[in-house]
Amino acid sequence: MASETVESTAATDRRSVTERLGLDSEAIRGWLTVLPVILLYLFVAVTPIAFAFYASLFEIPLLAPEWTFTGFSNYVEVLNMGSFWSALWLGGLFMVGSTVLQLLVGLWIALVLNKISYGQRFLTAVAFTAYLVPTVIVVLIALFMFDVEIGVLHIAGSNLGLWGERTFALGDQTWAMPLVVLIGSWKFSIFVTIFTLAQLRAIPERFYEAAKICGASRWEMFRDITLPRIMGVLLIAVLLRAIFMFNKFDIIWMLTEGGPAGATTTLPILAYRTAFLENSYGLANAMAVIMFIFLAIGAYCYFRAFNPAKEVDT
Amino acid sequence: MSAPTESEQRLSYETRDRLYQVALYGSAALFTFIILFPIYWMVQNAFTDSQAVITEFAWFPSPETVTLENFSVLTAGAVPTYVINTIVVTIGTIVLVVAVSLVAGYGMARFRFKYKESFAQFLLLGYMFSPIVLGLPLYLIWSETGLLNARIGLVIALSAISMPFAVWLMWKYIQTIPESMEESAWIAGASRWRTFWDVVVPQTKPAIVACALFAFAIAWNDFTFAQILLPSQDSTTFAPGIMRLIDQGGYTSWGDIMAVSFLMTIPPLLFAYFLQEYLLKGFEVRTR
Amino acid sequence: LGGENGSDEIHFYTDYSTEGWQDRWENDLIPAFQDETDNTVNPEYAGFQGDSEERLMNLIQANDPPDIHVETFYTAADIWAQGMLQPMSDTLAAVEEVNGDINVETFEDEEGVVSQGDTFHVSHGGYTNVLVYREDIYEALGLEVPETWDELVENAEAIDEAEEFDSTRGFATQAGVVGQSRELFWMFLYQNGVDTHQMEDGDVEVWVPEEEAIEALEYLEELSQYSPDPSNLNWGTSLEQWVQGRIGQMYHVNGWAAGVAAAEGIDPIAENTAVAPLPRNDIPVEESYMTLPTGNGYMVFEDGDDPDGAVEFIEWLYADSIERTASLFEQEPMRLLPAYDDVVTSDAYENLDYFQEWPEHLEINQQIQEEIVPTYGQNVDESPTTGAEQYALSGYHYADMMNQIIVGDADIEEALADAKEQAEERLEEGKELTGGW
Amino acid sequence: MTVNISNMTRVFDAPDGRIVAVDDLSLTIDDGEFLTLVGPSGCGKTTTLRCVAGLDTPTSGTITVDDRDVTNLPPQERDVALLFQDIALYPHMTVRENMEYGLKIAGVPEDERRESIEEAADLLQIGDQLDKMPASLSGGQQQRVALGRSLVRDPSVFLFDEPMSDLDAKLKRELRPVVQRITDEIGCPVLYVTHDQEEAMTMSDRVAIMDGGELQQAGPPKEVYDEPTNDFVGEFIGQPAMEFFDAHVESANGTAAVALGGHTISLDASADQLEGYVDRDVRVGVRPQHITVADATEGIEAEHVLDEPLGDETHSLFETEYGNVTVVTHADFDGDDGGEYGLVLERSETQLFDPASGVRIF
Amino acid sequence: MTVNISNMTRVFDAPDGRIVAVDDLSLTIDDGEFLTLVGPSGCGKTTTLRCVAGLDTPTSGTITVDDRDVTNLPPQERDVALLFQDIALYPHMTVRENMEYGLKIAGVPEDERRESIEEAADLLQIGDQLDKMPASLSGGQQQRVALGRSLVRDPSVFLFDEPMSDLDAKLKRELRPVVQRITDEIGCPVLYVTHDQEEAMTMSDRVAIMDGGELQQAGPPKEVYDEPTNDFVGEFIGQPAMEFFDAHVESANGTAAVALGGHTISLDASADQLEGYVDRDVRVGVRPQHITVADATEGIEAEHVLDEPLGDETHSLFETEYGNVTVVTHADFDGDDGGEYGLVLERSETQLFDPASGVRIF
Ligand SMILES: Nc1ncnc2c1ncn2[C@@H]1O[C@H](COP(=O)(O)OP(=O)(O)OP(=O)(O)O)[C@@H](O)[C@H]1O
Ligand SMILES: Nc1ncnc2c1ncn2[C@@H]1O[C@H](COP(=O)(O)OP(=O)(O)OP(=O)(O)O)[C@@H](O)[C@H]1O
Ligand SMILES: [Mg+2]
Ligand SMILES: [Mg+2]
Repeated sequence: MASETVESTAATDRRSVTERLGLDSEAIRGWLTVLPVILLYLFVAVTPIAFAFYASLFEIPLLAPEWTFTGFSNYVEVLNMGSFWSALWLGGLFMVGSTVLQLLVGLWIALVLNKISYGQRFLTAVAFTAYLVPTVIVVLIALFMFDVEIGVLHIAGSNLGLWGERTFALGDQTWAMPLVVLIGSWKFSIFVTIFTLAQLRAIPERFYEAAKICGASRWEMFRDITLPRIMGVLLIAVLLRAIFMFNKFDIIWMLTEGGPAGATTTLPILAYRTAFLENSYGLANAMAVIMFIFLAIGAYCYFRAFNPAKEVDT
Repeated sequence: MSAPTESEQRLSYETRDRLYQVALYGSAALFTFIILFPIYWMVQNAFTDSQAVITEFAWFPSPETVTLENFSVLTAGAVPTYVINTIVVTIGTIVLVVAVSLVAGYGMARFRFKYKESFAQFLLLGYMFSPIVLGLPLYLIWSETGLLNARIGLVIALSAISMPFAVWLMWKYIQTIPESMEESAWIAGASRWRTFWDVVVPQTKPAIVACALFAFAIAWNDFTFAQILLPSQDSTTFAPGIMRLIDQGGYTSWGDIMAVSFLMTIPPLLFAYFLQEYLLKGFEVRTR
Repeated sequence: LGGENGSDEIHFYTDYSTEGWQDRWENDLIPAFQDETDNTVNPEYAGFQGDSEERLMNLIQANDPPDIHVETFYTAADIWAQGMLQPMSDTLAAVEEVNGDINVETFEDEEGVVSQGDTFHVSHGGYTNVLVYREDIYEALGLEVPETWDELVENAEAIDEAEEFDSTRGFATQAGVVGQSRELFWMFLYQNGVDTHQMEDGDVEVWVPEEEAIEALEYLEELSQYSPDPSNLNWGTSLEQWVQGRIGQMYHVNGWAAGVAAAEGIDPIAENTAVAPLPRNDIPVEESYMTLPTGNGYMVFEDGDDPDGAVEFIEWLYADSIERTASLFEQEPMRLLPAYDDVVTSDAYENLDYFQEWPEHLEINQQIQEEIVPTYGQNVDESPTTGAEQYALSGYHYADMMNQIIVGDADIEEALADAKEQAEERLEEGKELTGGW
Repeated sequence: MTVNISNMTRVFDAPDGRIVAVDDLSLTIDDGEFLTLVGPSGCGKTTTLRCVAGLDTPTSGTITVDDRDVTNLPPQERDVALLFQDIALYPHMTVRENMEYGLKIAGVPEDERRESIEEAADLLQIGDQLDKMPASLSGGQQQRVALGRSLVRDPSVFLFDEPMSDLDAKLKRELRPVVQRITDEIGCPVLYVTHDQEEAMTMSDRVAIMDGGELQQAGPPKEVYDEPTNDFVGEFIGQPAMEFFDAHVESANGTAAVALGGHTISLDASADQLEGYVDRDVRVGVRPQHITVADATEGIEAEHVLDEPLGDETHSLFETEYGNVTVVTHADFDGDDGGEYGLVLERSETQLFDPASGVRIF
Repeated sequence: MTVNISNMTRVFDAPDGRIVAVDDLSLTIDDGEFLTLVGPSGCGKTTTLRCVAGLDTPTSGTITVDDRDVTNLPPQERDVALLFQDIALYPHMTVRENMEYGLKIAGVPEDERRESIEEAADLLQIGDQLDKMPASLSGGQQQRVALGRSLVRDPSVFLFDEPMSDLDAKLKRELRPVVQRITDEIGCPVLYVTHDQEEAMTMSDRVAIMDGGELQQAGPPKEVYDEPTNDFVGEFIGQPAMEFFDAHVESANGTAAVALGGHTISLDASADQLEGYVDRDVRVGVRPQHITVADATEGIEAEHVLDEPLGDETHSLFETEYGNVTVVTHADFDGDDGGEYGLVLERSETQLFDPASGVRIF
């Protein structure tokens, strides 16, 4: 598009401009601007991750300051753990379930918010609030609402025959995982909504008008205009959500501590237990590294398949 | 095009439109209910006598049990400290995130340098490592640098994890600001830095709000980092604080918890209500 | 590595941390202590399950362990096994001087099996395992205090089905994946006449006879149908539900439940909470493996910043006067029973404001002290107490097993076999760490 | 097909009161007729067009197509084609996909679609662009594609909303005949909206001039140029714009004359023809083509400001007591800046307007 | 001040090879001169201008201002004013703040700023808009503000990059004299870039026509219109564009003549003047104003396609063996669609171009 040419034109010129602006080199300036980010990141992410990689090569009972170097045996042990594979399966289930649900619900809310004309501002605020309410509070409210005696959702569910009158739904093996996914999605779907809604609002009305003139129905307009236009951000939002959910720890831990009977023990829960309850920090780190590798491979495949970055103009 | 009789056509169209409106507002009502109900439940119980909360189930607050008593928890014990710490940390995080990502986003949008894309992708990699095991190294680094128990230490940590996304957002947003505006300021004699302040920053407001919101969400929400990095009672924030409260007593009043939760839900609501336009504009990443 | 704490500060990491405690520490005890000595005390309150451990581990890994750590000794056996604790025999002697002999299990016994002559723990109080029940419910339903498993389950069923106590469940079966559930399992093992470990040729080994264990587990599974969500039950949550009147009987320690109810101002529960010995399976009392109260109190890290100051602080708290010792029970008087013989009978203790207000709670404590503890201590000699065993017990494999069986639908025999295997591994580990015993 | 708009009014509720965008408009577009709606920005052109398309609904009045009342029909059921100013090509579809979109919606089979698209593409000379993305086309090509997209659907009404206002002069001139040829071929009623009078004049069978939501005049180009109903039309149509002078009507021996700038111009009209205006003020309108530059002794006193040479003619700007006046002068004209000249109005080409209502009197 | 560009070349590295945007350009703009750079899109106009402004640096060649070499100076140190096509007003500042920004940077005190801004605003007739935000102004007003912003700084060189191409015809016509007046007043060299030949012709002291990065011709408007150096200039300047016909030069009794369409047109030139072209092919260029429509028996055979009436004249399109030809006809001309006519070229106005190089021969 025309604007693109203008932009790239300017970009090429700039090198020489800045040189004449009395700057040593554009690249140095560029790197200088991102230097604070790099420093922060080194400090808070890179170093700890490197430390974790390093620690994964040791046997580390956390309550003892002595580390024993064991090479890759932690990795071997992790890969031989039955609980690791079942946690991977549950974690995958949690990730996929959450991401799909959040995508659908988030998209749905965005579409509705974009179309309604009454109370839009208020409803948008309401929706966004869900995303901003701290997880701790979400968990507390959820626990309160699922309380066996006075929990409104518990009562609703048992009246519907979903679970027994005296069954704590979050403590029920069949219900724990779906409920954790649902509660997480209550909070996080809005992440998708924010992205999508912003994008939806940017779609020029004339596209729809042109389609209406062509005789397109609402569904056809959605399929042919809305969806392609928001595809780019959806792909990004899905990627981010999937990564976040795969590593999600707090909401599960606070709701179920990985229970009942391991029904919600995803990998982060397992790693946490391994480190702090079973006191094997090295082993937990090996788990984290393996998780990281899985995620990186997954993300790589995702990029290869959909290339979300390309969908978003650089 | 086939031409059904006029009345038929109009009817069917109108019916369809009505159905659509019903579906639309029905949807809105449904998700509003889903989102609001827990919040309503929280508010309702925040205003209910704490004994009644656990013994009597009621859909609506009844005059006999309505009370403001639960809110006394807000002035009791360490709760005010927690809340103030949370506010301080959140504001600090927002300021740091916005400042750093603004400069970095500008640099990435306006300077040409190698490995820019790789840098962006590298930042994303940081999100892929499960934070569960990072507590110990973080603790070690923080105690080494004296940042432990300092709110600024938590601010730094939270800023860093908000950073990849914030930088990306700023980068994309600044690209949409026509460069000719800066050029015209240069021609008017303004230095690059001055131009950044006078021309770029004011126009980046929506992205600033969006980044601020994102940082807000992270800081306001944070449990894990605060738990590890602010162990002392005086410096800790709301989320770990309330968990400690719950844990200490052996028994916690749901009414109190709901009252505190209610308080913590108000700022986000205001944020969302008053800044949504900016926010949405800031999140508007151009696709294709 | 050094923490941010100045080296002259006593880092006091405690789970005596209710609001009352916090207030007492910060506004009374610590200032007073600091005034009297040159020390500074920096209190830190332990968080909940998991986080508390995480924090302690962070501190240890940072080579900056707290000076004082408060916990039940066997749950800290792994720390002790690493050789990080400082012997406290002298301090204990000084405390006993003032308060009378210690009456709880601290693994400092004549043979010195555990500690090889030293004790590493100065107890504040003791935990006694009891059956907690609601007197009013028993009365209303005409129930008897149960002595056997059969009676217990009958009571549970009756309570569960009673219409007038609609929201009250029959028996809390704790089956969380960590925490109380392992103790519940042990208790029912003991009441079935067996133990987790036994001595064989002077060497400790995992015992847990299959038949009795399975019997116990099956019984627990049966009980669990009268329980609120078992996976959600733990030391804290059991109390919470108790206070909310949702449980008619449960396994817990001391009169803690009554104390919490009183603290929360829920008088009907506080008044009607009663305790009794835990019921046995069809065996005589003498055959059951009952335990002495377990000591909960102070340990000092050798590598802390100021271990001497730490000792000084503990001595100031407990070895100064019996009045001060007794006064420490003003906070959570029902959670822990005084660990020293003279305290519980002292005027200072009996005159605590709390007991003035709740004389029936003093009775509970006396009942425990005078009836339950003596009945329970009898078989303790047969129960092995070695370092390795303590270390083995500090793992959560039996909790996990309980969770698998009661919450999940794991096969009892398999789950038991798995847990035993882990217990054995852990015992080996313990032996390695403690030098073979 | 005939489109008939009768008594259409469209009122918007704006924060600061009601806006009457279209005010009691009646207009008929015959089958095959190319009608252009022209007027200044905000005069209600787009609103009118949107009502015809079904994208907006009139507040009152009716729109019929061949006697079928379509006033309240959604656009999907009107079978119109509409070309926007801002093109509205779908950036995520190729040129071909863009063009066939309407057909696809209508369920036309693949090969038929293919055929009509290639036909249209050839006509528009974009046959080799079919597989590109719109973003890689120039503005003119994009507008051709948009044209093609509307055209393949063979609509029963063709609507244009300033389709060329974003294109440069050269491209406009190039596209105009294309649009004319195509609409001719389809042969349906065409409603073309523009604010550019040149476009209106050159393309239309009939021009309808709107101002402030009201229709001022509708007629063939020549007619609205030569016989504007009022001063607004006179000024709006024609380029450079008509110049106006305040004058006074006098009657000299039964022949009407106007006095202005100290001169009297006798008109081709009898005083009777100007009944009611004699001895009163009027506005005289003359097109810059019909003003001649003379010596300072003649005509209206004027000071030369600047010349804009166009090659074949020059537009010269003069300052007079009536304000700035543009005169079309000879290509070689080169006035002295600040020099004194006289402007002479061509007698036969002067028009008279009522100073209050603006209606043309003569 | 005099701006002198000498032998300037600017080469870009593009992914698909090098692009020579400006090719060995030499041009001088005298003090107070209004020089317009005109040419089709992509011919290098903007690049040239950016190099003068200091926003870009030539690959080779130098730019001097009053003998001071500024080739490598940053824009901040050049004291130029630049008006962009996309206006580039700061949306977050009021009109006043926008206008005073440059002065503020330069450290001009508050009240002086105030004064110059009000002066400029009056000149531009935006005095009452000063406290509005740019977004609430119309396009024309915005461009006036941008103009004002540059103007208050009293620069030593004034640069314009298509400042009016987003405005509509009326506004353009209105703003042109304003720009001219203002630049006149400042009296510095003005470099004005446009792709609109009408703008170039009407505003400039001198027009420089570029194509493909190369300068084609530079001269006063009249000169480039009447005496184009080559067919590109001939076609680019003037409206409607010059029409071209392939022809053959013949010599008849020493007088040159061209044969085309079965006729021979004798020229006002002797065969000697066309030395080297006699008996060879040439291209004949005639402006549409100098073609007359006659009966089918005369001139070039032509089929009438359509008429575009403009009021004072009509542009008629004919199809001939040489392609479509536009003719400027009388306002009343109304051809029969498809009717046969003959086009007669005005003998004295024909120009001859070399068919290979395009250079004008005569
Ligand atoms: N930064 C750049 N990188 C690569 N090519 C460039 C750059 N800037 C300009 N060009 C190329 O140089 C040529 C001249 O561009 P320029 O912008 O000067 O044209 P222009 O005459 O101003 O055209 P327009 O009328 O469209 O503005 C074009 O082919 C353009 O693609
Ligand atoms: N949706 C609307 N809400 C409120 N006012 C509107 C709306 N649409 C148009 N208007 C007003 O109606 C009037 C006519 O607008 P319209 O768009 O029809 O003008 P137009 O002739 O097409 O102008 P332009 O040449 O600028 O496109 C304007 O004053 C406009 O502000
Ligand atoms: Mg319009
Ligand atoms: Mg340009």
